Amino acid sequence: MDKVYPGVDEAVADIPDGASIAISGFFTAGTPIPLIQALARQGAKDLTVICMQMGPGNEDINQLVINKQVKRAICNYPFYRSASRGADSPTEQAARAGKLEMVVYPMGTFIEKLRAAGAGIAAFYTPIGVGTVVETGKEKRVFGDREYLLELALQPDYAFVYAYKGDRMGNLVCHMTARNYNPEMAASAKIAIAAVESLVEPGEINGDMVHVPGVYVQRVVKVDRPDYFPTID
Amino acid sequence: MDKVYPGVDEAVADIPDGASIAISGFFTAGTPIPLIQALARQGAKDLTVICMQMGPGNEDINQLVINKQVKRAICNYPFYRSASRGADSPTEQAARAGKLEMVVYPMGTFIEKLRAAGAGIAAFYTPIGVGTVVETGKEKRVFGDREYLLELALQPDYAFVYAYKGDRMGNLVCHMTARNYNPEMAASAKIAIAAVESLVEPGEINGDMVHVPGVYVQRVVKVDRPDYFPTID
Amino acid sequence: MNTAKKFKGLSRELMALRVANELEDGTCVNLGIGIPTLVSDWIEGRDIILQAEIGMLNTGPLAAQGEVEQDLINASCQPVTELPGSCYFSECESFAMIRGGYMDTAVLGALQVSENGDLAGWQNPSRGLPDNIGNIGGSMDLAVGAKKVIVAMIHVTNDGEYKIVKECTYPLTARGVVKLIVTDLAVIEVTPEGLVLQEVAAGLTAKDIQSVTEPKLIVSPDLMEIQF
Amino acid sequence: MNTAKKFKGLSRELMALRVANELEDGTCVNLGIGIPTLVSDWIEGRDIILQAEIGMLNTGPLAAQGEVEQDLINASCQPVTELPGSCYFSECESFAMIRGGYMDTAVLGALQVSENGDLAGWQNPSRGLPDNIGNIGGSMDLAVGAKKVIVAMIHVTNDGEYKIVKECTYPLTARGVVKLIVTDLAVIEVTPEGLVLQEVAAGLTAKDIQSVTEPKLIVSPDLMEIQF
Repeated sequence: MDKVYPGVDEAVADIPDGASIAISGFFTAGTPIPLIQALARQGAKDLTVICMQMGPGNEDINQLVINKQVKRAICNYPFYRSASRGADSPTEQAARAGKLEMVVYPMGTFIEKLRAAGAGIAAFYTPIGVGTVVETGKEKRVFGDREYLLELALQPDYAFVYAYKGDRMGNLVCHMTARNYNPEMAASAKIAIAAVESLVEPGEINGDMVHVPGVYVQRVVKVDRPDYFPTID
Repeated sequence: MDKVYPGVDEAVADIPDGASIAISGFFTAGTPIPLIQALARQGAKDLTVICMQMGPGNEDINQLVINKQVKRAICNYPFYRSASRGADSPTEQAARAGKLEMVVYPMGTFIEKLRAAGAGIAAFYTPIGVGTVVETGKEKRVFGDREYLLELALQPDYAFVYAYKGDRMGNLVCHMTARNYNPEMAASAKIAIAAVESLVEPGEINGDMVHVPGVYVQRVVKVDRPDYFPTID
Repeated sequence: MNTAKKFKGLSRELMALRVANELEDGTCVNLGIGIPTLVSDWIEGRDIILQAEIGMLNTGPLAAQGEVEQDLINASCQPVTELPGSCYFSECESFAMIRGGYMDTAVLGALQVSENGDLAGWQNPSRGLPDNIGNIGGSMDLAVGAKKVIVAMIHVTNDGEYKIVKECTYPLTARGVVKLIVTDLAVIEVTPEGLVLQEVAAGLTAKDIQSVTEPKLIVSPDLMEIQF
Repeated sequence: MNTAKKFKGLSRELMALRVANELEDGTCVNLGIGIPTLVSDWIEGRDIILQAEIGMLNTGPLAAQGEVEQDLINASCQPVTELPGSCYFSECESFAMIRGGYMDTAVLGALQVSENGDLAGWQNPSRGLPDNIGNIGGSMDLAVGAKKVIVAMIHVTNDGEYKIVKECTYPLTARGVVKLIVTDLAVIEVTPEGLVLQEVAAGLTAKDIQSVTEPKLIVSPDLMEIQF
């Protein structure tokens, strides 16, 4: 089961207009930059992107917004911390102008909704967001002596994930805090595309060390290790 | 934060009558046998045990039943496959005689309920069990075009888990299919007690290879590697 | 219906081979306890990933005596081996994978299968246990979670009673999930129109199969002898 | 209330020290963005486990220039280091851990804290964004999930407006969760009876603190200068 694609452009070529795409990465760590860049070149429109942030530490996603490829963004920390930098951000400008639909979830709820989709769970009750704007329009229910919100599973069509090492069958190993959203985003999507720094043969990865079991990954593409200084300022 | 206990007896000494205890292990793999044996010596009564099986591959749990320590068993595969061997089993005899309360869940629901407890999720909707005896007494609800059952989180007071390697801070590494219930059971319990084959110092385990983060484990105790031939027949 | 087995059909090994031929390359498959486990003997070297519900992908063949690793077993507690690309994960992840639809096919044993694909496999009432306890194990998760469920079982009980029935009388594993039934005597497809008899074991006729099957069978216009 | 800062209090570093002294050995702590992050400078060598919501336990000090590993950052995207016993896990696991009650203490920044412990910290309405979008990040999870929430913030806004208020007017992070407020001017405990002023910065009086605090403060009989 060789899942290797020759390059990032081939790996994203079939993404249709209107697709939903979960994109991993916590600020700069574990972000599949080459796949985002390929998507900008590919040009699919009316996309729903599901990712932590729309700018800070994920500058390349701005090009998707500038290209008007993004219809909707589902995030947990979309904006720059600095209001002045935010004022210059294509995403914040689009959001203010009503040209970008945006939904923001608490970080844990965000990834738990994706996990639920991958795990065949339709919905779950979480205490996070009770008594805040997050509860708007959601069912509230008491278990024990506490209130919880009902959150539904969120299934993307595609996921862009990132790994330190991957084999041809799609088994992935992540490195340190670059693991972040990768495992559950890969499991959540119908088609998960993994950008891997190191591509190896099946058997070269210790089976106890796999962070993303291969069955969750449909496409693997080798990319160069990025070289940057982590910062969102 | 040194969580090491001198021995299994000390590690289970404070378990009170009436406690609920999740016990890991899939048949013979990853079963914390020395902790179960210590519990039999310790003698706490009216226990609720939460484990896959009550006998097959987990023979030592029989002693708890013979000792009349177990009031209730929450399982997914409690009995021997063979009816004739089952007829000789203390658990099956106790269950038939109404001397042991028993609840059986589908395997995935069983561990997902424990995971929910550890993850602060009050309840979740699963499609498993719809239209079967498992749905008895449970809320049924349609999401999309499918029916789901509401399942509540299940939080044990204690968990007995097992690892190939562990450090003094409670970080655990499991081996092959002996991982099974260990990570989520450790997270589910108020107090998780880990029996480890190899006890090492913090820093000796690669942080990317930890299967059970130390914060989930409250007590660590070194045990000898068991030597057996895996079988349930 | 009499209480003796009427017909001699395929061995368990050949049933497993017939099931193996049904599996497609490039898919992920879970094999249940019993006859389904034997399917693994027929797919070595094929591009099929076996998932073991204990928490393993790409499960290899049974371990030879002397090469047993006690931490490496399958869902039937048999010592198995690794293959290149094997990986391990927790039980919780394993069932997230199963519920999440990552099993292309589950091959399961059964006690009864009904006309509309209901599956009863986790409890034999003859054991005398209450009908809400028994070894459910992973059977319900697999029956509901897999994209396709194939049942592999002996056509009738040891006492010659129907196992392919109008309505299951044993506790159900799942409703309406079975797509194909492979027995020692026949291969039967479950369709919205009813059970379609597709193949029969050598020497048997559609009438023979109907005589050991409770619901009315639709005989396929392409009915043939079971092929390997 | 006038629009200038009335009082000079602790530096951000000393506020962080005061918070550090509040933390107990043997506990697991999550430090939010801003002043809370500075707390880490004061607990090196202590038996306290820092959790980083990105998916790390036992986070070490900031990485020195030249020792930066780009795959090793904290929740503020600062390069950090490992300590003996550090481990990594996914975001989903990290928030399972947070929601599941494994953070003994979360130290968070805030825009407003109310008399009953409501916390508003994720959106400043002056930015002009709709009130349902903004950088929620992990703030709600931490505020609700942690056993104890300590807020570390400057006592008043840059314009001298109240941040400790009767009712929060900014979008809420969580209701009734704050247990202790450490500011540059005072340490205030949130109790069922109301806000109890426990400590004041050197040179300030209870009356001074009340003048920059909207709700009526209960002055502790043991009121003292902030100790380090």
